[in-house]
Amino acid sequence: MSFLFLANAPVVDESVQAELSRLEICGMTLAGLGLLFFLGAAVGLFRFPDFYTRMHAAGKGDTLSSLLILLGFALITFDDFSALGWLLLLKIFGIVLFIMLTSPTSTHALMRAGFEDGIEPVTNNPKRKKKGGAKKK
Amino acid sequence: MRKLAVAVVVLTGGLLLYAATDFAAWGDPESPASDSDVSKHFIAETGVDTEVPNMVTAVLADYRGFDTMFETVVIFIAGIAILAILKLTGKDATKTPGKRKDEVDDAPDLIVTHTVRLLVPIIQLFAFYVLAHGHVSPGGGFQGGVIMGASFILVALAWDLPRAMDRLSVDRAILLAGVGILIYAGIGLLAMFLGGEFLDYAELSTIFPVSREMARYHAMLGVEIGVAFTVTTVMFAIYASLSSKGRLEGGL
Amino acid sequence: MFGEDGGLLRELLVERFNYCIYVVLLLIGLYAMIAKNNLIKKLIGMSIFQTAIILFYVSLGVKEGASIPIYKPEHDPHGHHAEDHADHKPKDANASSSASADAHDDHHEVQALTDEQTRQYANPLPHVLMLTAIVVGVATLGVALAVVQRIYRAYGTIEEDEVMKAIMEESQGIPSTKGSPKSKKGASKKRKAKKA
Amino acid sequence: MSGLELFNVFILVFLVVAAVIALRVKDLLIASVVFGIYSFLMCLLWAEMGAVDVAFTEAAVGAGVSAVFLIATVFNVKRDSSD
Repeated sequence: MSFLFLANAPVVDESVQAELSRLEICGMTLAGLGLLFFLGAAVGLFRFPDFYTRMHAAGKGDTLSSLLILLGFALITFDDFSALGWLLLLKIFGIVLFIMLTSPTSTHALMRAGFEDGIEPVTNNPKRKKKGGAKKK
Repeated sequence: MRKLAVAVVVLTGGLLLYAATDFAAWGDPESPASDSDVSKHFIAETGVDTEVPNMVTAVLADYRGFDTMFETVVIFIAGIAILAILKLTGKDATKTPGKRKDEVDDAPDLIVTHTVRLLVPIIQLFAFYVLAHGHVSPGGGFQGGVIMGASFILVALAWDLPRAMDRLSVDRAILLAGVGILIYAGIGLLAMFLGGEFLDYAELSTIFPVSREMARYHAMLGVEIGVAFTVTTVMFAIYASLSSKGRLEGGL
Repeated sequence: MFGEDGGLLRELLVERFNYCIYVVLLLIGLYAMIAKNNLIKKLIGMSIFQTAIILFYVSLGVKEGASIPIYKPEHDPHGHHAEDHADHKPKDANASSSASADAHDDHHEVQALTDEQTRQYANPLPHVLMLTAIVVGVATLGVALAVVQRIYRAYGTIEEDEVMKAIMEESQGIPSTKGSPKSKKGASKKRKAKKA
Repeated sequence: MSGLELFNVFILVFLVVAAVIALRVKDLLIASVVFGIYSFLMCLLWAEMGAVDVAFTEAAVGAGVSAVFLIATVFNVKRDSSD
């Protein structure tokens, strides 16, 4: 299984990467798109006014960008249609599935904890404003 | 106190940095640590002696098996110690502690519980995979055990502690931790009765129809299972005690 | 000390940056263990100290251009052996296993890795030592946290100076039998005041 | 300086930052979470150095279980710290 962990493999020569296959280009585009969404999530985390909108940015941006980057990796590693490539693809899809399940759940749990703690959302509705976000007690 | 701390830190830092200049250069293959006969021997001979491709597992469970056994004992002792420190006894145990103000008494969250219900079997399956596949990929008893214990902790976090304690009560956890060490020591003793030394797994080939190398391979798996038992149960016991102030009820 | 046209500094910061960071982390942990007043902060400092030492050990095991310490398929001395074994085993499993194994050994002439091949793998020994250290570390962290909770139950605080003061008061003026429940009550009162 | 070395240096610097933040914040819950981040960075660093087994253990233990232990304790004692 050591082929999965090429962390210390020597860096690829410049001369080798002469031409990118179509799959690799697709994968890199997806990964770049994921990075863009990460940037958006980070900006949102800093710029949004209250807890809920900030969590919204972090939760959605994180999930989508992780998925995009992982799918990009899957395409990049899957350029030779070998058995090992299929195995790797399967594992990456496992991770994608895991993130799709856990990331929204953790965002939801955090939001709920904040709501029960009585954090008030920023709103224009005067009726909501008076009542506040938490209805605990 | 702060001034004393700064003085000590500066002194130690100076000494360490002074020593750091004498270290071998970063990643030097000729450094004394990498070039010693011991390390070279492990890299060269592990595959011949044990048929295990992952050298770390082989060195952990076979060459340094005695060390690992007592590391497991240390974890077991930690589990017992936490119960001894935190568990309420005598007068305190009988009186029911009042609920604290900040204690969570809401119903468990629907979305979280459903996700956890979906994930826990996968996590436990993955723990078994990590445990069993530790010979050819990163993994082994410690990692698999921690992941397994984490799955129980996840149940306790998503619902509440009693729900997790239904699956694995703390008393049973400590019992199973002992069983893990018994598995480990038992394999060692079996090898001893078969004529070898303590934890000399190769001797097991006299009663099992495998070669000496494969005997070591399979005995390592048995030993890792013992480690996983102890680590799983002790991790959960520590969590259960810590999160409930030793009351083993209510809790986080 | 840091003279000689920055030679020493360069040596430390460029070639041994990992060691520098290990020293810095170790010092951060040490400082926290000595100077921090809060017991949980002390424990976090202890964990940082511990990981710094583990970082040091793992850094020692790194080799330039080396792979992780798991045999590549082409280097595994028993790489094909296992498959052959599986093929042959069903025929006569219990008849003469050791003899057949010996025969295989003759076939494949299992041999250790050469020096050239050995150089391609990172040093596994520090990894092994540190792997157990991590798990034992979390177990000891658990024990320490249990002690912290116990201290909190007894004194109602986890600040070091307040605990020391409570212990001093207990041992001096007030008789010990009365002292502990009194301090406990005071602590719980303080806690209630904070909550309200 | 190759890409991997740059990555290494980045993680090392972030490690020190995370350690300092974990020790400087007054809220112990934040300290626990930042300590989990520190552990995760450490795990990345070890995976990059080729110590995959150690990294795996640290990912399971440091970032997972020990952070939960710390948070469980913080939940049961008080949350704010004097320093």
